[in-house]
Amino acid sequence: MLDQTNTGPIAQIQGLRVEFQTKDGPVVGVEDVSFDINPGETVCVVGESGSGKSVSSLSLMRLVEYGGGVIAGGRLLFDRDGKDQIDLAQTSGPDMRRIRGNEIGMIFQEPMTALNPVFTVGRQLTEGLRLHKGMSKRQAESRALELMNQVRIPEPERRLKQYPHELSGGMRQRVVIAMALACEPKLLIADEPTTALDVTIQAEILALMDRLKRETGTAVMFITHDMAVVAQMADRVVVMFRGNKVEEGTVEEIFENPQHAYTKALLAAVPKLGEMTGKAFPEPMKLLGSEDKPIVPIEGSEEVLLTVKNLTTRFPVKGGFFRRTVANVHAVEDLSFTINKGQTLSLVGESGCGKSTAGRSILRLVEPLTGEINVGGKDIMALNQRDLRTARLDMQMIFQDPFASLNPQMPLAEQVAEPIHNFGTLKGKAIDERVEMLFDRVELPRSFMRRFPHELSGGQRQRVAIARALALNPKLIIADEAVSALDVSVQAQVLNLMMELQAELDLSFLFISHDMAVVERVSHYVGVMYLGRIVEIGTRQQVFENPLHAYTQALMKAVPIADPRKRKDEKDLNFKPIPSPIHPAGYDAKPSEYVEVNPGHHLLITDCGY
Amino acid sequence: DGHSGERGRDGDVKILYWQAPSILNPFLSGGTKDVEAGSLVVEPLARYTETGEMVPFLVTEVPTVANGGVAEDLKSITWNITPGLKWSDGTPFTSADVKFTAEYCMHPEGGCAQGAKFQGVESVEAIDELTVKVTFENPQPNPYGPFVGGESPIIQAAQFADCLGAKAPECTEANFNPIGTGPFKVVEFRPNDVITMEANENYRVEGKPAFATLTLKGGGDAAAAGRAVLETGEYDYAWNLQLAPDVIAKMEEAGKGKAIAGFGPLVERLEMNLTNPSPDLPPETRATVAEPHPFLSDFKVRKALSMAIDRELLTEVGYGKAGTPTCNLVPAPALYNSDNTECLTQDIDGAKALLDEAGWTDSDGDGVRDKDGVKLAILYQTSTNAVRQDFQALIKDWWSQIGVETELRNLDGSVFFGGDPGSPDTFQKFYADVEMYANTFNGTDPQAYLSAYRCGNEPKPSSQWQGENINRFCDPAYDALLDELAKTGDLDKRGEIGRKLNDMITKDTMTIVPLVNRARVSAHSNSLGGVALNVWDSELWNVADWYRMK
Amino acid sequence: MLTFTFRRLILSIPTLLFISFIIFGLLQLAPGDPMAQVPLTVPPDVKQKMREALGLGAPWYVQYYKWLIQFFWIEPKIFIDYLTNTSFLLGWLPDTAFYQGELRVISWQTRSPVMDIVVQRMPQTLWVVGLSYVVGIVIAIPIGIYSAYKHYSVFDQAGTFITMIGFSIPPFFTGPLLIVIFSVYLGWLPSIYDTTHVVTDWASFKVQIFQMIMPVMVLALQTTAQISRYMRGAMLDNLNQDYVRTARAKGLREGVVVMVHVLRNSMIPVVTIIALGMPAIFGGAIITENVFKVNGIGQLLLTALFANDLPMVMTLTFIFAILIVLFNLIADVLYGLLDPRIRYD
Amino acid sequence: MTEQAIPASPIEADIETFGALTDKEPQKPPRSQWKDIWDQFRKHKGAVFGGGFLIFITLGVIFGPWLWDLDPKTLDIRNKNWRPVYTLLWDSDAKAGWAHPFGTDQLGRDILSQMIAGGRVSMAVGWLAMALALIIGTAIGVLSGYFKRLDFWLMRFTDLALSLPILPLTLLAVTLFRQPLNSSFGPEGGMFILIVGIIGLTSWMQTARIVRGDILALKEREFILAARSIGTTSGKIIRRHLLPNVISPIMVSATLGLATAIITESALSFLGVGFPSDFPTWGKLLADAVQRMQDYPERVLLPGIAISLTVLSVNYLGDGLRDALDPRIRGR
Ligand SMILES: Nc1ncnc2c1ncn2[C@@H]1O[C@H](COP(=O)(O)OP(=O)(O)OP(=O)(O)O)[C@@H](O)[C@H]1O
Ligand SMILES: Nc1ncnc2c1ncn2[C@@H]1O[C@H](COP(=O)(O)OP(=O)(O)OP(=O)(O)O)[C@@H](O)[C@H]1O
Ligand SMILES: [Mg+2]
Ligand SMILES: [Mg+2]
Repeated sequence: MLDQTNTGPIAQIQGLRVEFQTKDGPVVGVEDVSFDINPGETVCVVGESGSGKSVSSLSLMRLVEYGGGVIAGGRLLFDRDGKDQIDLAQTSGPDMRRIRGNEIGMIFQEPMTALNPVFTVGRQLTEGLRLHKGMSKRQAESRALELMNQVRIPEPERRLKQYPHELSGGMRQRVVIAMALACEPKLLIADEPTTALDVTIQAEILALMDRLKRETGTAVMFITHDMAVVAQMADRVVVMFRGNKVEEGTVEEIFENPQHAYTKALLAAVPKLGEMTGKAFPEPMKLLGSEDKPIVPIEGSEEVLLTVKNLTTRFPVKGGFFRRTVANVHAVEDLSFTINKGQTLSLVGESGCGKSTAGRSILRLVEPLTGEINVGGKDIMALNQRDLRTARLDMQMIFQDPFASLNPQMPLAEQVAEPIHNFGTLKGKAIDERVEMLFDRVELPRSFMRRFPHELSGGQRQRVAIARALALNPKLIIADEAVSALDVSVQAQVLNLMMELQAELDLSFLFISHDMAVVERVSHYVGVMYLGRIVEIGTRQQVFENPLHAYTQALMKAVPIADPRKRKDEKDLNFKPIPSPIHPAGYDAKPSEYVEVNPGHHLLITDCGY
Repeated sequence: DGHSGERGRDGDVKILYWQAPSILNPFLSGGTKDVEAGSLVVEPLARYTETGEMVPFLVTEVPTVANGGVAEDLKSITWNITPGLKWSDGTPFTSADVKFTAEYCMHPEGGCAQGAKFQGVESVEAIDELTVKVTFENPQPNPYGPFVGGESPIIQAAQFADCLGAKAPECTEANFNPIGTGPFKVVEFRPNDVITMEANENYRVEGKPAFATLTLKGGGDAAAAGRAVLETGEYDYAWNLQLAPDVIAKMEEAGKGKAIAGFGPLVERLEMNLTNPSPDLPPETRATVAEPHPFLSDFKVRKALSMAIDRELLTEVGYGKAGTPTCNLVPAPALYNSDNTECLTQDIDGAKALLDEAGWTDSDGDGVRDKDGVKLAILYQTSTNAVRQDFQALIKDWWSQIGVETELRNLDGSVFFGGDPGSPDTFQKFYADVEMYANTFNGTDPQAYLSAYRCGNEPKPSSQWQGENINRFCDPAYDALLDELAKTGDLDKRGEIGRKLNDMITKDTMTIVPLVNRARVSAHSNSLGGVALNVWDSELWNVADWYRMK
Repeated sequence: MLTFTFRRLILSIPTLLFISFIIFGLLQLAPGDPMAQVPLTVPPDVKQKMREALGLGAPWYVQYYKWLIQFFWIEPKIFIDYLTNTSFLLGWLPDTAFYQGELRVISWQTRSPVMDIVVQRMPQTLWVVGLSYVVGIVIAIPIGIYSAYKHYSVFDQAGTFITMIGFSIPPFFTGPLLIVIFSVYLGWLPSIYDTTHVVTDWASFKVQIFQMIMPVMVLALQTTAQISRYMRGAMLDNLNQDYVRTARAKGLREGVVVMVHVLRNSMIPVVTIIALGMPAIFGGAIITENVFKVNGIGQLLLTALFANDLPMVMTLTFIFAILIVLFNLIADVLYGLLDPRIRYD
Repeated sequence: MTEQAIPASPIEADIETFGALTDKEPQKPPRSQWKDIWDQFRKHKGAVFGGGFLIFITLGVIFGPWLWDLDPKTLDIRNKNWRPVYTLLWDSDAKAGWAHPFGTDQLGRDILSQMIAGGRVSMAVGWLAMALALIIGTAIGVLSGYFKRLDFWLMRFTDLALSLPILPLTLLAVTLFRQPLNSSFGPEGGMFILIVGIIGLTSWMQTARIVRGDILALKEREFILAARSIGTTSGKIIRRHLLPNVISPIMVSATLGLATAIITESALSFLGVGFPSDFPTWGKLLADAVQRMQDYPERVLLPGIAISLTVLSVNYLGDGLRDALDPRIRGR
């Protein structure tokens, strides 16, 4: 690995301090951070959201200035060609431009927005090459092709001519990586490159980066808040907390012998796949700071609350001159399951497999085509719009994105009280009391009631969303990726909260997620979805300890494990891209047939496209 | 100094009309702008000079009883065309063209705008190539209607032969480029925009016109037109500058040109409504003779309203040199101008006294006089126009001083003067108490003008609100006098009757309250010579005599 | 995209028919009389005859039907004849001679076909109003870009200030003001636009430029004020996007980042707004045309209105409606073309 | 490696780690939302200036007649064509004086009182027409953005409205409605309602388009779905969730709308279809004075400046309000 002649660190961050000028005076983004990056090494920077990870990396690129930040102190030494070290904090604009993209490459968090939507992939890829390497258009294009092959994008010639939106998220992220690697930088900064991606794609991207690092010998500064990813990638780890570095060490040291309390808390919050092996019922996590609470498994009951039978939801694709339905998106195809009172059924699967649609169909927020939905004896499919509204008293939903699911213009208390107002279940002061109670219940301080969503952190917002869902005392909550967007530590809190509430209020959850570790933590039953169908369903133990379907097995394999000694190899991963769920109008979808392998453990035997 | 010389020696002359001509055939549009633009090309047999005198144009002399051109019984007139006249296309001008013109305009489906000129014509005969005889149904003391003045020029029979009656509007080419005998011929006509003309090489007078080309541009507003002639000197002649006197005076200061005024019988007046325009009345009787006006039917009220007005001041504010205060409906020609000057001095106190005497007092102390529950509250309407609005403001002020309340209203001219029987806002419907506008008559004879105030000629529902007796005036004595006028051929006698009629409708009854005798104001650049502003005929009547001063 | 365009085109036909009906109805109901400009000296019975000669006696549905036939059937025939006969584009085709002398839409004022006048008026309107639109846009876009880039700077503040003033001052004030300054006091520019002027050489071109400066500037002021606001807004939206950071991370110069990456994205909404403003060009600018005597479509409409020339008003308004519907469609299509994320169908 | 400041005790760090769970700060007295808005608003200097000027001018036109009690319609022909007092600064012979600080017009009417009276009308027309246009535009925009079925027809209706000619429409409205309006509101009131109505009814289209676009985008946001899932009815979704979020484009439309309304009114007067002649408005004062611009520049400048400053201050006020009403910006 260390076959480089120069052994000094390639970049040294010394006492970095970054301030932002805001209307209310200066805000400190990074207080005091120092660490080195050696050639050919992967340094992972971890920490909760807002701890200054991005700001540090952007400072190294001198991009913070564009966001209104100022490097108020410290040195950013960068080693150019092994000869001279320069302080990036003092470098002039033109020099900085020569370094950016050329000697330091950067990968950004959001593959969906990091690419310019109106230029082709090829154009964006060749731009840096032509600028820094002085290549002609032709040369740059052939180099771009090479890069596309390097990041394993199928049909690279065609892709180069496509626009970003025509590519899937994983492919886009590969393009961003290719762009960062284009000029063969000596240092690659990756700011949460996989956070927005599916497990399977994440696994692929991580493996890809690992391979590229080995092949090209670039040093990598890898930013993430996911400890499992750290375990997979890092040589060394820097832990940040509130703008400061709190701990640094090799990956083994950090995982096996964390020193700082924060690191410990962080590690405790990470759900690890396989932790629940052998346990019949889900139980809250043991978190630092709440050790004194006893951990009680949640049993639930055997009484059936929700029955879904042969649920099918399709979205018509209109086209042609008369705007007739020319095709259908088969989002959910012949789905059947039940949920018991006080228990959790999880649906897992890759992005686009129809999980959200399934959840929404149950509430009839999208109209299912056929099927039966029965909640507590009420036939949901038979209701008219008015009765449906009343029926929703019993079923509530929590959405994935806590930023998007709250109205930015409304104070929180009002948003929590809104369902109560809607149904008039309570009147006058009773409403206020109920809202206060709900805030207490989700452990939010009452002073937050007057705040607006943007004044809260992601975890806090999700608590508000939970409080809103609880406002009507529902029997069933559909949690659609309710914790996916949250920091690990916050995620753990929210998960624990949900489980506590379940135990206390006898709630049933339909838990939708793509994170296997989380699912393992919370579920009584698990259904694995692929292309609109459940390919395997059973109790958590059955599915996790004895995955039978090929897809389930592949999924399990992709999950990164928060243990640096169990790294995955790219060779193990073998994913086919999901085929299109769009079928022409007359297409006849075959019904799903299952075998019951064990009592309650069903396996799809008909073709599901995998 | 450029007075004489060869044709076309002075290059280009530029004329600005702020209302753009839309057609050059005066028989299809009564609009002044169109008639005057047309007069550059087509000419009548005889026309009036700037003094109102009739001169022969295409004929050897003006026919009169004295020279035998007009029959003794006043029932026919014979015109002798000047020999050797040519149309601008080189073909000879004959009596057939004259006869055709009459046919064209008298065609019942043609919608001829000058139909009034041919009223009472029984036949038009071409006696020979150069002689035309017009025969009337009744004796005509004034037989100079057809073929006299800018409004009834002669058009070429050959060109318009297929354009008779309902086909008239389809002859776009002919209507835009009429062939004429005038000093200019059309090169390009852009409707409502600009006309380019060049000198007519077949024009009958040697060495005229002095200008080789003529541009007549239309559009904009009077102020801009005045500016272009008086201040920037871009144009040579600007038509009809309806502007406040101080504005014109200021423009003249620039020294590029001067404004000229010509007085005719155009009188700005107040019309008193003798019928009740109250909206509470049913539409069949509202503003008709069936319902007399609650207070304007009282002569003393009308008289008081007139007395309260300071006509000198109005003139000064609104027209300056371009107006003289008048008390007459027919202030010109001099023959018909009555010596009625009583109204020229404002007498507020007299007006008050008159109202007191008539029993109109402010009994409820609200500053407005009343009697028997009827308040002197007047709705005073006119068309939208800056000067008229100033007049309204001033008159409202004076009337308020004598205890009369006034509500002002101004209406868009196209609605106010448009005779749409469906609109409540036309001047004929007179759904107001007082109206203000200007009116005049064509030529020098006021007979038709004065005949408007005959009993029964008032606009009413049964006549689709058409009719010229706007005030709904009715006096059998007046009608009898009119009949006498129609039978009188002697000019002095006619003048006497005319003055009497004028007094009856103004001074004696105050049905019409004249304010200002308005002049036509136009402007020409200092370098343009030969301009003689004519209010009796087209302003461009003598364009052949215009020349460039050197 | 093609089906989308085609579909919308077909659907716009009933829309336009409906619009034409509404406009016709409104004009029928509106007061006013084509005889208003005939002097009061013309007696009422003569006026009545003139009115009848214009076909005013017929019931409204007959008038409407006649207009529909004339506008949708006869005028297109003439247009095709023109194309195959005289136009240099398709002149090589055999002369179609569809037009058999049927009655066309005739203006009451001029007694000539409305379309001929419209065609005659188009050049000056397009020259002046169109050029002012172009000038306005050309000025507005850099102002918008720079204001957004230097958000809250002195330039931005001053730009806001001046554009808002430009927006709030009516052209009937700026027009005469410019005339007084440049024509009366300085004598540099003509105050009256010569529509017959033909550009043949450099000198006549200069004359043309001189006579266009003032009307173009007066109109451009309004365009600039609006477009620069939109441009600024769009730029502000895009400057904070992630892809801008990506572009910077590639080491691109600021100029390239802003003028290529940000600008291209910001132009998408602005271009459609520009397209939506296009019909106004063809509609002319009533007050400005009047002030400078650029007798274009706007002035034509105004005179027609005041003369109650219904066929003319009806036709002009309806052409305007067609343009609005058409440019709405064009704006939608442009949006789809410029933004690769949007695909109709 | 440099030394990092490590929190004193692990326990403290733990508490901080899960700080979200407990109240960090002592309970602050409840903040009023309106106070927040006011605080944010105050920070925007332009907005404060704009608001201040607007209040000044509004109060001026409302209470002006008591302070300056000359009647704008009184003619004083002997004292016509006075210059504003400031001309005395350089021309001591000028016909000017404190009796008419802004001078008099060609009929001797006091210009200051005309400005005050004209301001009343212009401001009222501007505000009301703008409000009317906003209400219609927002309603149509929201309906067509929210209800897919209405979209097509409402947008075609917008096309129709866009292509209607304002001038004949005005004439038509004047004929049809003047009489009934006059009899119930008086001649000036009736005309006022007509003008406001016409300007409002012909200028809502831009707002409708913009609002529709924004609603279409907002509708896809998850909080709308969330609102539906908690049983919020369509009406409430529109009122509580959609409208507050389109405030910003509405504000922009409002700013431009006020300017357009004031100017359209003056253009109507200029073309002669507006208010009665003795009923001053800023636009009409300006239009009437254009003819005498060279001799009496103040007569165009004064109303011109009044219009511009009003529009400008509304613009700044709109900017400030938009910032203040948006809790995301307010929080910063
Ligand atoms: N443009 C900015 N203006 C003001 N404050 C900022 C700005 N950018 C970042 N900050 C502040 O700097 C601190 C560090 O932010 P940073 O983006 O580095 O967090 P992070 O660790 O990357 O979090 P995440 O995991 O959410 O990406 C935060 O408190 C944030 O509020
Ligand atoms: N409103 C819609 N119209 C058309 N197609 C839709 C619609 N909503 C979802 N789809 C399609 O249905 C399929 C399933 O979507 P769904 O959102 O249920 O997936 P998911 O499993 O929740 O994915 P993710 O993990 O990304 O949320 C996808 O192919 C999606 O493109
Ligand atoms: Mg970050
Ligand atoms: Mg989903």
